[in-house]
Amino acid sequence: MALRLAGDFDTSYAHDMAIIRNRGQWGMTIAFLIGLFALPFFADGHVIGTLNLIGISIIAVIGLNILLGYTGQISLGQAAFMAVGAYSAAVLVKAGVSFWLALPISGLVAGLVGLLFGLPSLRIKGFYLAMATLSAQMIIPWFFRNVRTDIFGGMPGLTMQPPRLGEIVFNSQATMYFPIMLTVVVCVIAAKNIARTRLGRALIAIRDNDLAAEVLGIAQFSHKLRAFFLSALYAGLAGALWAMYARTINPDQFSLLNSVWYLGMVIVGGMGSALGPILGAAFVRVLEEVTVQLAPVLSKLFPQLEAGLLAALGPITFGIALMLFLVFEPRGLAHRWELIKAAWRLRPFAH
Amino acid sequence: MNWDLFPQFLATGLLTGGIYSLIALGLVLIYKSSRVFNFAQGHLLMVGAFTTWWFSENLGWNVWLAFAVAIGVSALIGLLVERVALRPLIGQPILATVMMTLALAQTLQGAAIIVFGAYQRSLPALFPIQPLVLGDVRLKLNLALAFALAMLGFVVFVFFFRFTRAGLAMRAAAEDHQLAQSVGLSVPRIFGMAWAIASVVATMCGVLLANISGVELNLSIIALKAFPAVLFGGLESVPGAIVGGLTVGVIESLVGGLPQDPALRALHLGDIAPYIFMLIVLWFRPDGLFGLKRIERI
Amino acid sequence: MLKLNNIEVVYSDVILVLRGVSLEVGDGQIVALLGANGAGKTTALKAISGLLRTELGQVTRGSIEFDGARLDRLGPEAVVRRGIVQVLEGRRLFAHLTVEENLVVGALARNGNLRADLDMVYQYFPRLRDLRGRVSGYLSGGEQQMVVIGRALMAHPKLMLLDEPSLGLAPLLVAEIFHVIRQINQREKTAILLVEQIAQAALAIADHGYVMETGRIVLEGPAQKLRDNEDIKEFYLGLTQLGERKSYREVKHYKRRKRWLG
Amino acid sequence: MPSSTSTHAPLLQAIDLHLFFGGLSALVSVSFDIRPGEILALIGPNGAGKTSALNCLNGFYRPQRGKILFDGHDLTHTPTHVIPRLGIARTFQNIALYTGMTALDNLMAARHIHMRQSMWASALYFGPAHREEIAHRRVIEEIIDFLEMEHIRKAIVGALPYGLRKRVELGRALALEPKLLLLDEPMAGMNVEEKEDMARFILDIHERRGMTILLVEHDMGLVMDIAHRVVVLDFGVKIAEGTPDEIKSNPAVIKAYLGETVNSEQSTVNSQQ
Amino acid sequence: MKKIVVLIVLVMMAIIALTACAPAPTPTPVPPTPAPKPTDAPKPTTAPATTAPQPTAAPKPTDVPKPALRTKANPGEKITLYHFGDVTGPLAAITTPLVSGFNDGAKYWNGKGGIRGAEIVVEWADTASKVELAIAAYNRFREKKPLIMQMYGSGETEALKDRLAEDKIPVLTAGVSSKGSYPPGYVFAVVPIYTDQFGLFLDWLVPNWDKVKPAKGQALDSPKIAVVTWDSAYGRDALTAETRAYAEKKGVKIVGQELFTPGAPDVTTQILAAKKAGANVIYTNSLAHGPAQILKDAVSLGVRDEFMIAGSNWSLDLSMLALAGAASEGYYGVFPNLWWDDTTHPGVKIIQGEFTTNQRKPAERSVGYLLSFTFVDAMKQYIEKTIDRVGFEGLTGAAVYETIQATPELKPMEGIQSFDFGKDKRAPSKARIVQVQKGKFIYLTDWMTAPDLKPK
Repeated sequence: MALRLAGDFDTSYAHDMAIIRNRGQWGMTIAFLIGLFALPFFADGHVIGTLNLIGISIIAVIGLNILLGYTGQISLGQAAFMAVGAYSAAVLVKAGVSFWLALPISGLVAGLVGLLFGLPSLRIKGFYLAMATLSAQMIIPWFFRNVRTDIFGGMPGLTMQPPRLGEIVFNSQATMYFPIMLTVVVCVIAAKNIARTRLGRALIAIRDNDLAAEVLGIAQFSHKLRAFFLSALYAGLAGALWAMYARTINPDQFSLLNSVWYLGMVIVGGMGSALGPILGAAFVRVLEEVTVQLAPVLSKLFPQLEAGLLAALGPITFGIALMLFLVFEPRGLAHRWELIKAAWRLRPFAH
Repeated sequence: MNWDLFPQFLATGLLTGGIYSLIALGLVLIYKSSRVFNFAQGHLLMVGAFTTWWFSENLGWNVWLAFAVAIGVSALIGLLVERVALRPLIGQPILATVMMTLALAQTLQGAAIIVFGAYQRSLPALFPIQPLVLGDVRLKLNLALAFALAMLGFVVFVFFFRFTRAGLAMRAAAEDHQLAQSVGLSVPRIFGMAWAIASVVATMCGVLLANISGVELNLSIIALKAFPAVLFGGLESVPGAIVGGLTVGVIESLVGGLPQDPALRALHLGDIAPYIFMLIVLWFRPDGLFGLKRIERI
Repeated sequence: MLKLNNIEVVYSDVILVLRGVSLEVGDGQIVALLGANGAGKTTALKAISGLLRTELGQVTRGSIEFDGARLDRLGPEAVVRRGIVQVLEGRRLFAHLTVEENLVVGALARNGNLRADLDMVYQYFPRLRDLRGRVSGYLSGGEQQMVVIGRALMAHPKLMLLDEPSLGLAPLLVAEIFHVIRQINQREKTAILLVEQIAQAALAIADHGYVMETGRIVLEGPAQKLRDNEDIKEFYLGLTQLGERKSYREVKHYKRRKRWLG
Repeated sequence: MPSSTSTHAPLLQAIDLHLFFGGLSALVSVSFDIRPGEILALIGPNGAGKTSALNCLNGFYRPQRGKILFDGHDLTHTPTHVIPRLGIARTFQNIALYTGMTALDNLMAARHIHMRQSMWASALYFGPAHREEIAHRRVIEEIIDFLEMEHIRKAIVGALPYGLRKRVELGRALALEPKLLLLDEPMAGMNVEEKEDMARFILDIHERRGMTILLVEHDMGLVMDIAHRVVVLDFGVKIAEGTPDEIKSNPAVIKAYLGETVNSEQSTVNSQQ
Repeated sequence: MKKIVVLIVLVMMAIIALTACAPAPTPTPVPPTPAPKPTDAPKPTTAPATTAPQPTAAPKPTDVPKPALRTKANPGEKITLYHFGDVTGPLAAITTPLVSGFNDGAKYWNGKGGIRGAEIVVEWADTASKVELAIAAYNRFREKKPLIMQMYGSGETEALKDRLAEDKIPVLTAGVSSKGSYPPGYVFAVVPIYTDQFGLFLDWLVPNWDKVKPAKGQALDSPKIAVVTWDSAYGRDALTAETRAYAEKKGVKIVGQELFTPGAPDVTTQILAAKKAGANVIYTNSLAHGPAQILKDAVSLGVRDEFMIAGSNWSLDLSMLALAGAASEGYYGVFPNLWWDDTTHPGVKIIQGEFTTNQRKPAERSVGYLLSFTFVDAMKQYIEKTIDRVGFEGLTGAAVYETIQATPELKPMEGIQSFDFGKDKRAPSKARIVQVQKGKFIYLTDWMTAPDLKPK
């Protein structure tokens, strides 16, 4: 865990606490960022489209990770909070607000709704609390489906105009890539910062031993609320970006199944790790993409196969992949990555 | 408000609630014994219904025979699920088991498509399609009989728990795993038994439901109604499952049926009322109405 | 009958709790295992009964033999079938079951005449007969301890592992419980391995005693001898006068020097 | 021994505490004072109510009757998480560390009540949050130094050996900078050498940091050596209070520890070590 | 050991990922048109956001002085038809046979020489009715510049409507919600939109009321309709501002809308509430198990003879007959296509023959198979017409779109369906009323024209 490169000594607390520790790492980080944002100029639209989807998922999953990984609260409502963000953005844009302003506002609105559904955590604990979040997953889409259909468009939902910036219209995968990835980068850094400072420690303390945390001065309730707020805020940002990505949103897009997938991404990636959500979201989305692509390929190779057989690929791969992870790699890809990194550093002295 | 229809909706709600209760019973059985909340209960139900269909339509057996065989098969499925998916997770945090059942739900969905196909099927009628008229109240005979069967199931299970050795062993294991092991009970075997029974209960529900609404993949959705029921009644309580299920059925029916104002009806409140009601109940009784309260000690 | 050979126990692959513990219980004996909180007494019992595995513990070295057969690879229910029952610390009951149901659970692991067994238990604890329909969670501490011991008795064990039966009980009740333990031992010929904090009470009924400290056996001998041992008196009663032993107040200067050197 | 112990007004007063669980009574009319600057030991057989008393003091249990006054505050209705802010910290019998964090973070988490940064500052990190983190890191490093745990600073505490975990937990309580430190069986499960280390830490904390300490402990030798005063509980009832010497010769105490078989040799015990 | 298993699984998944992401082995030859297309470049574009398509400047035969258009395919040339299938989501039961029908249709026409000699290739993607998957699949498809696509779900059609217009890809869709089809874009509905269907039903109901009204019922002097329907975009599309106004104009009272969740075990509450509201007609807009549930519950409540029960086209499927059993007797519906029972019809004959040849299972003998087989022919015909106009070289999505818009009438598979799209017309409007009699759909009327009730 605490391995670091030879010759890299702490000269101050600030240095010890920094994420990026030396010049080499700074170089790599900058190169990575340049590569990240240069990608749309080389890669084809489909790859970029998949990356966009991964980016949006990453944001939602980081949020969920704050609640689940750091605070230890199961939430079955992440997709619903995304819905709040998406609808906020769509309604605001419809009302003439610039999308770029609507994006952070949507995050805040979703955060506040998250706060509302976090309130039961004052009294309800453990699994009962998870079920309280399930009611968020039931109530929020119901709300958008049935209440004030003049504003929220009811069942068919809302259509959002693509955002603009001067002459640029963000309506292609390549253009949308930039706001999405920029938000991802900001969200990743903010989450990392939260995790390593006062709030993050308080949340982990509650996760690891809620009673001891309380006895040592960390107010459980208000911190759980903060976690709910942050988690939903991230979901709201993801939702707003999703509204930009999909342009037509309706309540069916934010189903319980989606929430389950986000949970799956957290597990696969590794709970309570900064890298986990990124790896988890990427892995599950790529897996999904692979199975979706594989079905037609298989149907071409084996035309006698019934269509239904191929159709089972999606749920079965996701289900089995998740099961395998839970049994064999419960700490997720991030943990595996740490081990590989450590092994690499110690090479050739593996033992 | 359609107050004159109140007895009608109350009765309909109770009958539908009976089915919810039975699903809730399956959830309680597993939770009580192994502290696992089974999100795949709805999918077990769907698989059970398809299995019955497969025996009755594909192999041409009598539907009651098919039902009986399917119950046996579903017990095996329950055992298999526990052995393959849940047992490796003993000792892992609650979240892992929750995720496992969610993963299981997906896997069962895929497996059902592979084995049975994604088509809607229909079962030969177990009960005649006929009205049951009691004064002003009109009920579906098949739903009423399904309700009766569900309640009979409850009686059987209560009897099982109270008066059989296996039932006593399950109750004991549910209270304290380590203690149960210390007196020589095999806790893994009891977990397996709980899953087998829950799977059997699910199949019963599945067939009763399928008999009313047909066999299809979406049958699993019905479990979403049982979740508030079981939380409302308390996760560990068999009577809670009955009360919770019936309450959810009644609330859904009354809230959905009573309002007369079209604007109010358009809100489709019946769908969401059980969840709102659950939140309210949990606020005042954080462990449900009949859930066990524990004294926390550090 | 029971023999622990130099066993080592590790929790979660890292935490070493027992280091080289050896002890023996002969046929029909009562053996007392004494030691402070956290010394590893309970862990030793759980290593014997197989319950260690349920807590991610493992016997990594040494062997446990019972009537000549290895026990340390068996699960808890197999150990019970061989005739060893552990009575867990803290009067753990199936709190929502009635007294009689609790007793019956004790006999579930084997087949036998329930009625006769229940009668036997009620003979040792007549009070339980009156309470048999009561939900056990609402009993008093002493009654609960009776249920717990009675439940273990229902399995007809050859060896009973008792973990702190006196915990939180009034002196009078402790005496009663220990009296019954003695009786059980004599009438049913059940061997007993008794973990206890009240050294005097335990040694009064025991044939043999062991003293544990931080995962090791530090003292052993016939009960009579241990009872007269001054160390026992000092460490387990703590009532010795100051002076002979170095005081914790004085320790620190010595320690400080030692650190300096290290 | 400090001579000041008897003159000052008590730092904490527990008055007539009653605590029940269901029908079982854990504390029955228990009263005691803790005087500023003293080490008070709370002893008694297992299950006597010592931990319950501690749990009342830091607001984890609410006594059904009675009152707890601390430094001018009535703790009886103070929310649990506010009590540490008033100056009470504790350790736990079964070690309640944040097992997933490093030792350093465990201690930093205890600085929570002394830190001010908001959620937004945390997320931004650069600026105020950064400065605050460094300032508190300095305080923590002093404690780490004091308890001699530099080498385990960045180890995940869940994987540390028992003795070290106990030490981290003590450090975490110190990081709160409390006026009153409650220690629940700090020596349980330790060997003689570890006990000696721990005893020295406790005495140093008392002397150098001037903290008042309430100690629950089973090891009589230790209690008699380092406590100024001792309170004895049995069955939730206070049966004795006094200096170690008084307690040692108190017949009620001897009886509580020995059950029925009070040994007449007891009074004539002479150590021959 | 455990770890090794995991590693192997991971490696295998990685390999699958790599192989699946590799370019498809049969790349569709893109017509070598040098025409500049500003929206294709994967760069920040400056194209305005268009919701309504602009009339494209497709070369009209008269404008282009090319003497010889290539109307015959080069050897080995292929044309790919793209479609989405939801085979795992909530619509799976209906849409699974669609994939089979589509494949068999393509195979059949390839046996007949393909599209002007070009082999028809089918590419489909499962969307599981998840919009993110639909968008991802669409992104994949659009890279290959499809000439025409087929979609099924209302949700994905609505979500992609603007994109299709931007990318100029025409689409035939079976998800015919009014919002997906209008305002006019590149989306063409294959049956009358749900609002129009409801209007057509009213057109027929009012003059025939005395003949078809229920036996007992309440206030039988005029039809009083309760819409008992699925709680979904699809289910709620029957009752809009336009259809309410139209009903009022026709003197038909809409007494209420009762919603139920797909798969609900009991709709008696809804039926009784409808009865309470004074309804004597129940209309539903749901897939087959919706009406099956309503019919069975009406029978089991003993109120079947108090209601006339009818529904829109997708409710009329074999599975409805199977699920409802005897209770289906007397159910009415709006029927915009022919049916398997029209055994003498040449188109149906062909499809029945192919169905048997390909050894399809009885469960697939649904409306899905029949129609998707037909869609292939429709696409083929539209493409052929386009080739006639602009040649293989001019074959683009925009050109096919122009053709569809400019073809006043097309009768695929000898008229199993009938398409009459136009400049502002995005859905056909011809349908008949059928009734279930002895487990068969019996035509009660000749072809009728639906009123235009698209959203304003």
